Amino acid sequence: MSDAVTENEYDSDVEAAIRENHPALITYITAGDPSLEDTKEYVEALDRGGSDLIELGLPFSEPIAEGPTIQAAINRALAAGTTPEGFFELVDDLETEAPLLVMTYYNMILQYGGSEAPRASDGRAAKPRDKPEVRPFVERAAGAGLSGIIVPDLPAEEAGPLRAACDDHGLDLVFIIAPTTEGQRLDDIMSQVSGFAYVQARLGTTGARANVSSATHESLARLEEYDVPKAVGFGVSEGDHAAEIVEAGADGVIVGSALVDIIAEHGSDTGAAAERLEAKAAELKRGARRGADSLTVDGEDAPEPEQP
Amino acid sequence: MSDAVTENEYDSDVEAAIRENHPALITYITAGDPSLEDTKEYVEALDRGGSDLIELGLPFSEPIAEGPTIQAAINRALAAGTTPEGFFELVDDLETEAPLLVMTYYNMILQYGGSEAPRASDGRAAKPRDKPEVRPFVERAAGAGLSGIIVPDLPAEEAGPLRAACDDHGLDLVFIIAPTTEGQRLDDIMSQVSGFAYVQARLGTTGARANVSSATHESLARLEEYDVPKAVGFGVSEGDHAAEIVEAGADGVIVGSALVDIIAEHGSDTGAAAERLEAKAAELKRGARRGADSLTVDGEDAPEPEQP
Amino acid sequence: TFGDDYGGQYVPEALMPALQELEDAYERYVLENEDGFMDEFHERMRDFGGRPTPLQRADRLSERYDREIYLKREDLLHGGAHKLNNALGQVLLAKYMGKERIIAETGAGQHGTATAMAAAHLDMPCEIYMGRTDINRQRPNVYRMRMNGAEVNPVTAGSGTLKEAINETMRDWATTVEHTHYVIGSIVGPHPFPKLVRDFQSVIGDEIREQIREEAGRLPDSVVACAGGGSNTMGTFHAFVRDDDVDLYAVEAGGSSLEIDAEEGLAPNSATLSTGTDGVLHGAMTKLLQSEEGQIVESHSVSAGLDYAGVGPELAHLVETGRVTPVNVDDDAALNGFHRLSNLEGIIPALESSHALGYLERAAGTAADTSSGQRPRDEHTDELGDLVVVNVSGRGDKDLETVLEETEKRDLEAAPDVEVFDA
Amino acid sequence: TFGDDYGGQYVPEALMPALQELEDAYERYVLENEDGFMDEFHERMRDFGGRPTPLQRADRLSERYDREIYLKREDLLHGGAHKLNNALGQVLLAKYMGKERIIAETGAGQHGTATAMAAAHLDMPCEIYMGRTDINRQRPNVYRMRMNGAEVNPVTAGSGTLKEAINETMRDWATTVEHTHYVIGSIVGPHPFPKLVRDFQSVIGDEIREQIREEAGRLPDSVVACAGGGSNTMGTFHAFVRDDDVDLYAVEAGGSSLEIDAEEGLAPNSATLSTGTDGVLHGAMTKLLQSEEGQIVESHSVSAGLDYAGVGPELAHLVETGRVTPVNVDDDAALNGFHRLSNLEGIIPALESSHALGYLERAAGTAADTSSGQRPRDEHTDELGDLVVVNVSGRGDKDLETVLEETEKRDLEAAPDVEVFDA
Repeated sequence: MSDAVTENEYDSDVEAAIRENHPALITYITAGDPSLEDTKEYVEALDRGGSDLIELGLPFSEPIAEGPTIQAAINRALAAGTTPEGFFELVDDLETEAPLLVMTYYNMILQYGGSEAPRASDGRAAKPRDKPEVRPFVERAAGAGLSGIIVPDLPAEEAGPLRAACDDHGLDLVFIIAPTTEGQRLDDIMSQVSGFAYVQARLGTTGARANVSSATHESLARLEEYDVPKAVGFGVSEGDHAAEIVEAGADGVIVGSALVDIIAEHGSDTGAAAERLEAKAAELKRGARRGADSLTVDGEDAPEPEQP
Repeated sequence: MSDAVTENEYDSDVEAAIRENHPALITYITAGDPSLEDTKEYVEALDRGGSDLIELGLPFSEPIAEGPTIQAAINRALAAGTTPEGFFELVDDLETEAPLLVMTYYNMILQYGGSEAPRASDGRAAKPRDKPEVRPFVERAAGAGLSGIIVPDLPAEEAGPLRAACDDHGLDLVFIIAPTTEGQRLDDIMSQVSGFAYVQARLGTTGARANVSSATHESLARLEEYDVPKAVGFGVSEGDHAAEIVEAGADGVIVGSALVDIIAEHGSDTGAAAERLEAKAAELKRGARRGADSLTVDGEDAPEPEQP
Repeated sequence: TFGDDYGGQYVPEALMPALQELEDAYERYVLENEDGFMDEFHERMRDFGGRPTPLQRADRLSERYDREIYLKREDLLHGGAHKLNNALGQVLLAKYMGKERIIAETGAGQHGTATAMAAAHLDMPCEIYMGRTDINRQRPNVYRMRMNGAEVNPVTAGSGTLKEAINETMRDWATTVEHTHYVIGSIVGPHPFPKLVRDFQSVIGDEIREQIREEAGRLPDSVVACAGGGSNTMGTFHAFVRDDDVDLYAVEAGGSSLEIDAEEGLAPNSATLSTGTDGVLHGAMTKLLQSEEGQIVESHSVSAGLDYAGVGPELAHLVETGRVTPVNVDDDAALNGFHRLSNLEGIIPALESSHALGYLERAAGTAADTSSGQRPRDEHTDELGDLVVVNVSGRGDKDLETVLEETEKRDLEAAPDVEVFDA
Repeated sequence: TFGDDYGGQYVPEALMPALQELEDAYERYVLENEDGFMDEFHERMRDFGGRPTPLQRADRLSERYDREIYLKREDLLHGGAHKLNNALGQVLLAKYMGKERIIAETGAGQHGTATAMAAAHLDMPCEIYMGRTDINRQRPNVYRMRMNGAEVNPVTAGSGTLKEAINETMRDWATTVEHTHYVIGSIVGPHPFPKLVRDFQSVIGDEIREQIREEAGRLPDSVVACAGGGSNTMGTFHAFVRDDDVDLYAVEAGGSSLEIDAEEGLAPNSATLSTGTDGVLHGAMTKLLQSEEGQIVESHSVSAGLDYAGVGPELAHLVETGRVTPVNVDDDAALNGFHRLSNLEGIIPALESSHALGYLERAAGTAADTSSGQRPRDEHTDELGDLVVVNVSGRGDKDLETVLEETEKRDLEAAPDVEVFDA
C-alpha cells in the first residue's frame, strides 16, 4: 500500500497528494473487473502513469450513480465473485505511490462484518437482530492502508456515523459537490470537506463524454472562494478535458469511465490493457499540467471556457 | 299441388286429411335441402309413402326452435340459394295426395313482397319506410295451393294479423301446444285451433330422439277433453314411437328430423334418398296404424305408457 | 310493446308461460319493489358493483370542443362495463323468482363475464353460450367466466358468433325453461326483457341526471351514447326521454361501409337504426339488418360488442318517433375516438364507447380537425349544444390487441406511432 | 425517518436539493392543503379515479370463515388497482411545483400505467422506465402506457426487471432533476417519498374507517393487506395505526420457499418483512433481501407486483415495533386465494391481493379446509377476530395468463378444472 507518502503539512494523505502534485490526476477503476489479479496490475499501471490518487470501486449490485460503463464493470466484477474481503486483501497487497481510496455504496459499508456477533460498542442496546453499522468496514479499510472513502449515495446529511468512524481511524470521507449543490448546503458541505471536494462536472451519472460541460465552469466559479482542493469528475476522458478543467480552476481531475473502457476493450489481455492504462494516465496528467501551465502564463486572468 | 283432396265435412283440407286418414302421418322436410329439384322428388316420395299432410320448411337464417338436424338442413338450403319465390314455385309445381303446409319463421312472412311499393291496405298511413306485413305471403301461399301455415315463433298472442289473413284466404294457421301450455292459455289456444293442434312432445327443440317422452303422455292426457285433431311432433323417429303416441291418444304423428337425417345421409344420391324416404314414411304410417289398432283391441282402456 | 309496432313476444309457445311469469316478477319486484327487491339491487350495485360511477368533466375534450364535455364513467363498474347493471339485476330477480340456474349468451364476452360474476356473487349455477369463433377471439373473457365458476358452452353452428349463441341459448331455455332463467344481455328479446334490461340499466341516466345538476346546475343539451343492442344507450337515455330539450344521440357502428351485400348476406356495419328495416328477430319486432327476403345478414364492426344485426325495440320506436337521433361513425372514426380519449384524458375506452367519442369529434370538432376525414361535418353539429354528456360504457383493456392490429392497417390522425409499441 | 433507523435520504448529492424541494412541497401542499391542493386531489380521485371505492361484505367468505369479512374494493379504482391514488397525487403535486416532465419506473406495469393515465389526465409529458424482460412479459401494460401518450424506455441492464428500472429512473432523475419529477411507485425511496406516497394512499384506510363504522358500527378486529413495496399496505393501515385494538397483518409473498440462495443471489420469495435484514436500498434504510455482504438478491413471487427485494421503511419500523404483524403465504396459497375469491365472490383479484386472501384462508379457514396445505394453522388464528377487513388492492385481469400457466403446474384445491379452459 501507499506507505511512500511522506509526512507533510496537510490534514491528510489525500489532501497532500493533491496539493503537492498539483494539478492532480485521480483515477478510478472497479476492483475485480475482470478479476482481482488483473486489478492489481491495472492499479500499478495507473500508479506508474502518474496517478496522484487512485479510487478503487468495491462493487455493489445497485450502482444508481453510475452510467452504463461503470455499471457494466461492476456487473463483471460481481460475476467474477468479487467480495469485500477479496477487495481488502487486494488492497493489503498493493504498494503504490498514490494513496488509495475506496468508492462504494453505503449498503456495502453497513453490511461489512455483519455476520459477526452483535456489537454494542456504539452504546445502543444490543437487539435480537443485528443492526448494521459502519465501524467494521472503516476499521478494515484503515487496516488495509486505504486513505479515504467515497460513497456516491451518502449525502452529508446522512454521513454522521461514517464521518465519525473515519475520523477515528484517520480516513478521509470525500463528499461530492453536484451542479445542484448551492446556498447553505454548499457552505455546509464545503466546511466539512475531508481530503478534497469531488466536483461533479454535470448532472447525471458517471461516463466518458466528448467535451467539458459548461456546468463544470459554473461549479468551479461557484467554488472559487472556498480554500479546499477541488477535483472534477464525471465525463472526463481526454487530456484536453483535463487541461480545460484545470485551466478553469480545478486542483485535480478525476477519470474513471475512460479507463474502464480500456479494460473492457482488452478483455483477458491484461498486459496490453495495463500498458494502455499507463499511457492514458500519462496523457491525462500531461493534459492537466498543460492546463496549469496556461494558467501560469495568463496569470490570474483565466481564459474564457469553451462552451460545449 | 294437392287438388286430389275431396270436398268434405270438415272445416279445412288439413283437418280433413287428419280425420279421414286417422291415425295421420305428417311429414316435414326443409325445402331446398339440398336443392329445390331434390325437394320435389322427396315430397313426392313422402306422399307415396303414405303421408297424410306434408310440411315444407321455408328456410330462415335464425331457426331458434330447431335442433341441430333441421338447423343444418336450413343452412344447406340457404347455401343452395333457396328463396321464398323459389319455394312458392316449387309448391306451384307439386301435385300430391297430401295437403301441403309451409313451416317458417315469422320474419319470412313479414318480409315477403317487401320490396314492392308501399301498401296502405290495412288503413295505416303510408310511412316513408315500408312497414312489413303478412298479407302478400298469405296471398301467395294460397295461390300456390298451400293449405296451412305453421310459425314456430308466433304464439297465439301475436298471431292476430296472420290469423286474419289466413282466414281471408282459407288457410289454416296451426298453433303449437307445448308441455308448458296450461290453464287459461291452453283453453284460449285450443279454442282457436285451426287444422290441428301441434302437440310438442317435449320441451326443447326439434330433433330425432330414441324414445317417447313422458311429457307426451301427460300432454295428451291434458288435451283429452278438447275435441280437436291432435298431432304430436318433436322427437318422433320410428314406427314404434308412432304406435305409442297414437296409442296414447294422438290423432297423428309429426316426423321431421328423422327424414332430414335420411336426406343428409344420401347427399347427392337423390334416387336412393327418395326410396328411403318413401319406406320410412310407410314404416311410420304402419306404426301409427298399429297404435290405432291396439286402441281398438283394448277399447277405451289405453295401455300404460312406457316411461322413458 | 313500444308504440304500435315494436317489441312483442315472438317466441316458441313453450317459452310463453316463462315470459308471463317473468312479466309478473318484473311488475312485482322491479316496478313495485316487492320484498325490497330494488333496494337490494341498488345496495349490491353500490357495494359489489361500485355505483355510483363518476360523471367526470373531461378537461381536455372540453377545451378541444370549446364546450363542457362530461363523461359518464361506466368503465369503472365492476367487470369493466355497464353490463353488470343488467346481469346482476336479472340474476337477483331469478333468485327472487326461485329459479335454480342461469344461462346467457355472449358475443365478445362482456355480457357473459358480467353474468358469470353476478352468478358467482349470488351463488347461482351459470352456463354461458359463446360461439366458437368468439371463444377463440376472446380467450381472456372465457378464462374470466371459467374462473368465476361458470360453464362456457361453445356454439359451433354458422359463423360461431353472437347470433348463433343467442339462438343456442334460446334452445337451451326452450328445454329448461321451468327452472332456468335466461339473462338476455341487452334491451332486445321478447317482452318483458327490453323493459326489464332498460330499467336495470337506467341507473346510468338516473345518476347522470343528478350528477349533472350538481355539477352544472342544469340538464345537458345533449346526451351521446353508442348503440349496438342498445342497453347502455337506453340506460343512459331513459331518464331524459321526457326532457324535450335534451337531445339524444345513438351512435351506431358504421363499420367500413353502410351498404349491405345481400348476395353474400353481409352488412359491413351494424348501423341498424340508421339503415335497418322492420322485422322480427330474437323475439321482438324491431329494426334489423336483413335481406329483402327476410334473412338476417351478418353485421360487422371493429367493435365486437356493437356487432349485432338487431337493436332494442324501444330504441327503434324512439328513432321512429324522432325522439332519438340515430347517427353512425365508421371504424376509422371509432379508432380515432379510442386513441383520442386514451391520449388526452388518460381513459382507455371500450371500442364500443369509442364510437360515441368518434361522433363527438365529428359533431363538435373544428372543421380543421375533420378535414382529413371522409365524411362531411355532421348536420347536427350545432345541436350538441354547450353541455354534452357522453357515456363511456366500458373500458378498452379488452380491445388492446384489436386496436393495435387495426391501427397498424390505417393512417389514423389520433393514433400514437405504432412502431413504438414494439419497444 | 421512522423510529431511530428506518428511512432517510441515501441518494446522490445531486438529488438532495430536489428532495428538499419536494419535502417543502409535501409540507405545504399535502400537509397544509395550500392552494387547495388536497381538495383538488380528492376531487380528481372522485371524478377521474372513482373514489370512494366500496367496502363490500363478502357473503360467501363470511359464511366460510364464520365471521364478518369485508373487502375493500381497490380493484374498482380507475386503472384496476390502488396505484392511481399515488400516481395522481404525485403528478398533481409535480404540476403544483411547476415541474414540466414526469418519469417513473415500473415492474409489472401497474405503476407505469397508473402514472401514464394520471399524466395524460393532467397533461404532463411522461416517460416510463421498464425492464426489457418485464416489457416482454407485460405487453398489454406497455400498450396501455403508449396509448395514454407515455414514452416507454426499455431497460436492458441486468435481468431487465423492476430493480434495474428503478436504478435507471434514478439515473434519469439525477440528470434532469431540475425540471422533472420522479413518481416513485411505492412507499419506498428517500424521504419524503415514503410519507408522501403513504399520505396519498391513506385514502384507502380513511374510507375503510368510515365505511366499516357505518356498516358494522365499530372498527374491525383486524385488517389484512398484501405487502410488496407496501403502498397498499400502509395506505390501508395508516388510519388504524393508533387503534391498538385493530390488528394489522402485512401479507408478503412466500414464493416457493423462504430460504435465500446467497450463492446465486436469489431469494425464491419476497418476504422482506419476515426474513429481511436492515440495509440501504434505493435511498432508504429499510429491511432488504440481501446477501451477508450486502448485495441485493433477486426476489421472486408468482405475483410480479410483490416481487421486490425491499420494503417501505415505515412498514419495517412498524414491524420492528410490533405494531404490524408480518406474515407470508406461498405461491400455492396465493393461487388458491385467487381462485377462491373468483369462484365464491365473482371478483377476480390481482395476484398481489390474492396473497391477502390466501392468508385469510390459513388464519381463518377451518382445520378441515387447510388439511391439505403444507403449513400449520397460523399462530395468529384467533387474533383475526370477528370482523375482518381485507384489502383487494387490484383486479386480476392482468394476471389471467400467469394464473392459467401456474395453475396447470399444480394441484390446487380451489382451482376450476384447467382442461375446460381449452373449450
